[in-house]
Amino acid sequence: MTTLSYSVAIILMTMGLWAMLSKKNLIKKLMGLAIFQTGIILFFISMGAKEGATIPILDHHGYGGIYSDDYANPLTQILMLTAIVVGVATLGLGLALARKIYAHYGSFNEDDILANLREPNE
Amino acid sequence: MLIAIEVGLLILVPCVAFVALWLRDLMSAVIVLGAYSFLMCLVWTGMGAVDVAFTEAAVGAGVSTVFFIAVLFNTTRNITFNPLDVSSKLVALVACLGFGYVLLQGVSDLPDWGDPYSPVNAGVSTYYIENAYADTHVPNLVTTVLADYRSVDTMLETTVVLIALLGIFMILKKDRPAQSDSSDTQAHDSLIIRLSARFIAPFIQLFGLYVVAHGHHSPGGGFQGGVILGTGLILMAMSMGMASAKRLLSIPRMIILAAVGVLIYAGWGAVPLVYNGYFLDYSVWESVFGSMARSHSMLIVEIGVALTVMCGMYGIYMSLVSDGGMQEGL
Amino acid sequence: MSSQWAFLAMGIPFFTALIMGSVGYAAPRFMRWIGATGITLAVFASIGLWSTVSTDEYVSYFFGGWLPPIGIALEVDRISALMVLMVHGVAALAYIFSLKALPNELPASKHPVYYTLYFLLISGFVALAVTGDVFNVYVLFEVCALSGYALLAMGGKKAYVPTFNYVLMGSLGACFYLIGVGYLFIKTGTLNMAHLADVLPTVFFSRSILTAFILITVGLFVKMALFPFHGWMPNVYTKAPVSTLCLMAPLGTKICVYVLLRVVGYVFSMEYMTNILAVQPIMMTLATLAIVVGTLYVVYHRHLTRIIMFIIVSEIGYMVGGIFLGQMDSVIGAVYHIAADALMTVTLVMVAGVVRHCLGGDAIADVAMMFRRLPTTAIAFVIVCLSVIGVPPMPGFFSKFLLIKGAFMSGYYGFAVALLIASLTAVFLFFRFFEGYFYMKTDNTAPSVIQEPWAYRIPLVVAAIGLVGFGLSFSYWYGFIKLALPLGLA
Amino acid sequence: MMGLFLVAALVLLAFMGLLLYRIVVGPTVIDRLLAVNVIGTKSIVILIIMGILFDRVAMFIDIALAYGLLNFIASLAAAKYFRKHKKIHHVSTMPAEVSHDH
Repeated sequence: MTTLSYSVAIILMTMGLWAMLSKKNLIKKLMGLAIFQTGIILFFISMGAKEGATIPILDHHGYGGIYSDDYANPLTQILMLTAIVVGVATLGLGLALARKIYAHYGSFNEDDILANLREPNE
Repeated sequence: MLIAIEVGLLILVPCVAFVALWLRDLMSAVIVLGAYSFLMCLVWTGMGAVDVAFTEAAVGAGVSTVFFIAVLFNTTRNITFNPLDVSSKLVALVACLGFGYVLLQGVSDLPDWGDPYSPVNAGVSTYYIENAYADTHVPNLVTTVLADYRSVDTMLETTVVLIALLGIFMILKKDRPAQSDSSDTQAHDSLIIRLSARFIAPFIQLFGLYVVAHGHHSPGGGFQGGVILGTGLILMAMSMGMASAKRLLSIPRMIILAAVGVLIYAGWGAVPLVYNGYFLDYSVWESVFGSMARSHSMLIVEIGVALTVMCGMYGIYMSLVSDGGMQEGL
Repeated sequence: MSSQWAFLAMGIPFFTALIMGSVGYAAPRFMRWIGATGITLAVFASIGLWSTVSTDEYVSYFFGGWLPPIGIALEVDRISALMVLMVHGVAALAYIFSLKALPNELPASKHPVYYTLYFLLISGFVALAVTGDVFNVYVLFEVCALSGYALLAMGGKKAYVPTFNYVLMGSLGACFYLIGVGYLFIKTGTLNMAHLADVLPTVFFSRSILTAFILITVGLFVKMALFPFHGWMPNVYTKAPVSTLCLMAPLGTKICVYVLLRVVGYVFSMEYMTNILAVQPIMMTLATLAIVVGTLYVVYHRHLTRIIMFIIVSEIGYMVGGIFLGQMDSVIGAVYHIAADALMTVTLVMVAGVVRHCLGGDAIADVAMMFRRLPTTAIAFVIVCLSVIGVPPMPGFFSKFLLIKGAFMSGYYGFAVALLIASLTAVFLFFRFFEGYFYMKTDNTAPSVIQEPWAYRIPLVVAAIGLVGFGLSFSYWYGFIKLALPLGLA
Repeated sequence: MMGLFLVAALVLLAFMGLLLYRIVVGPTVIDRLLAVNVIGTKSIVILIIMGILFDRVAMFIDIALAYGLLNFIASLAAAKYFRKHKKIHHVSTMPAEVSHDH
């Protein structure tokens, strides 16, 4: 499970990076970014998992003591909540820019855009 | 016992991600990305991260799919594919191999999955788990750390949503408003959609309010509730048509409300400054609320978060789908 | 009250932005007054912080009253106080400049939103300089980056494609940084910088820490546009509106250099970098290459804005080189140069903006025309050029002197040579502008002198005076910075 | 009893694997949309089963509800998309044949 969860996280990150660098379509690049970010989130969540532990919501109010082994790590989860929200904000901005680029160049394809970009100036 | 399910999901997830990137039709790819998000939520739920799964379900599977579709709606879903282009792939290949190699090198040293005594699980988080209830009287540990111990992170993260709303509005807004207020394109929309959306939307809003208010005791809180509230508004906008949605809540009003949301958060945190306390130190309210001071303060800042996120999601959708003109859309 | 300065320096612009966002649409007339009040108060706060650290050396601020590592803390030492002073100083100049520049570039209906983002960006920069939590740095990176994307995209049609690339590269840099933080976190279980510095020596020889180091430095290099990763920067900056550029170009990359110093110098410690990893040769090669490549492009380009962008690329090389040389003098030189370069860049960008707005272009011929028609701007330009070249009483001289001294002491002669070549190129560049002035064919229509508007003139004059003053007070700053350096410097 | 739930969850997972076939092959985008919707429905069930296995079902109902609601929104958006863009089959991928949808 150690190898599996970390390697899946790394596979996802690499896949996202691949899409961001090699895909020509702007929307596909943004999808690559989204997958990259979920890979990171999986990485953080896997490190905070505890075998046999329950979700980090107390089911009793401290009778008989609260033991940290019983609950999954809340800290990594908070960090990743932040990362998800940041991710969707970035995605929205990227989509808005892609929309504007389409409006001006009539394509999501990087090659077409670059060809268009060079013609009018310089 | 859950591990069997986890293993199955972990094998399935990269396959779906691969398919999403491989498909040469943007619309299909976006839809498959939604499925990928759903599966990812299950993986995280299995690891005990319910709040994260909740957020991802709301944000990843719900709202971002709608954002993608909103952009594709006015553009194209075709991908031009050029099999002869190798040079850029080569650079990407080198970068990815290097990146993957560096990451794998680091993995060999990491502690085992699920080890409760690894540094991450035995470090600071032990304090949170064992003392959070005594400190704050809130059983949801994620909410306590989110809205109290690391509150300033959350404030900045809410600010990020506000920034995205402002930025998208500014990027897409046309300098001159379109002259003709074109007729409501949704007027001849299907009766079933209109009726069912109108029926379901209040329940979504109610559920969103519940998620915000009940975040202390169950998974949920400002972000999740805010996204669900925003989704309810998006549903109304989809079924009633752009013109009525615009009448309901215009974008400038959204921006003001979103800024007010962050202002509620930061303003509540700034009150201690008057007593020369630290920013976001909720203990100054103990004279008013007694031992529940931190709990109630958390609820108030979560309301601020929910307001900003609701307006943020709805405003971003409205800007994207109508191309900034607020005239017609999905 | 003294401890509140640390928060107020980032909080005042933050609240200013929120107030602007809430009332901006209802009362657009008050926007500039709210902004002016906010920026004035912020400058006062940074001066207060500066005077506090002058006596106390160190200020900690605990958000929510939770002590680190449980909560998030701001940790202000003398260097970060200098950075805060730099951010607010530059932001105040840029704000005054934008009062006149912005109406030329954007329709009035976008101004409220623009200024809200503007102030959020300022507060993000300040917070980056003072935060003591490695994850908080990631969130602040995103605050700065997202507001930056929106402000940069306001350059119109041509700005969208470069900005989109910047969105991808910026997110990639932030993601790399975040993964690096993940590797650190998994081995240590803490996110607080001071606590990390305590725990890390026990796991120095782990491969995960090496991975974390690589990922964090690469992420920061992307963010600061160091040479192999600089591709996004010149394009997006040249297409941006001048009023955005005045804020982004001086601060956006410099703050990342300071974060690099914090992470490498204080968290990983200089000892890890020089003795255990021995990455110095690689980093010095990168820094030297950055200077050389930046200089080559400077010679090649013929538009002032573009030239400034590549000056930035090479100056980033100076600072990174100074940090990784690991000598006391070189690190002081790098820190001093961060502040000096911010001041130089903002002046240069303002000059380019004035030339663009008053003379209609920023090619070399237009800049040469400036000497005839815009005397105030021309004087400011001469002063800043002297500083870029490194003429003695100017700040550029002292930082280069310290950097070259450090390079000779640790035996990186190539770096020293690259610095000297960069200076000589700056001389050449300066004369290229002057040449245009002396050999310009004077038409019979004598070009009249244009009066710059007050919003252009005041920041230019203040920046020029500030540059000279910053250079003359060098010995004070040397002593000021020296007390806050990371441990383990020779 | 727990064993039964576990087996049920695993069987559902296996069915998801089958749906992946439809997603990959699916001649039209509608096939894929349907397959994704079925995956969403199965996810809800697996989520509740996970709640049972954690012995904290009450905490998982909220999430399952949110899943259901949001699945609906995404499908509605897709449906509206296809109301405007009637083309279901995706055919052309060669650069020469690019056609803009409007």
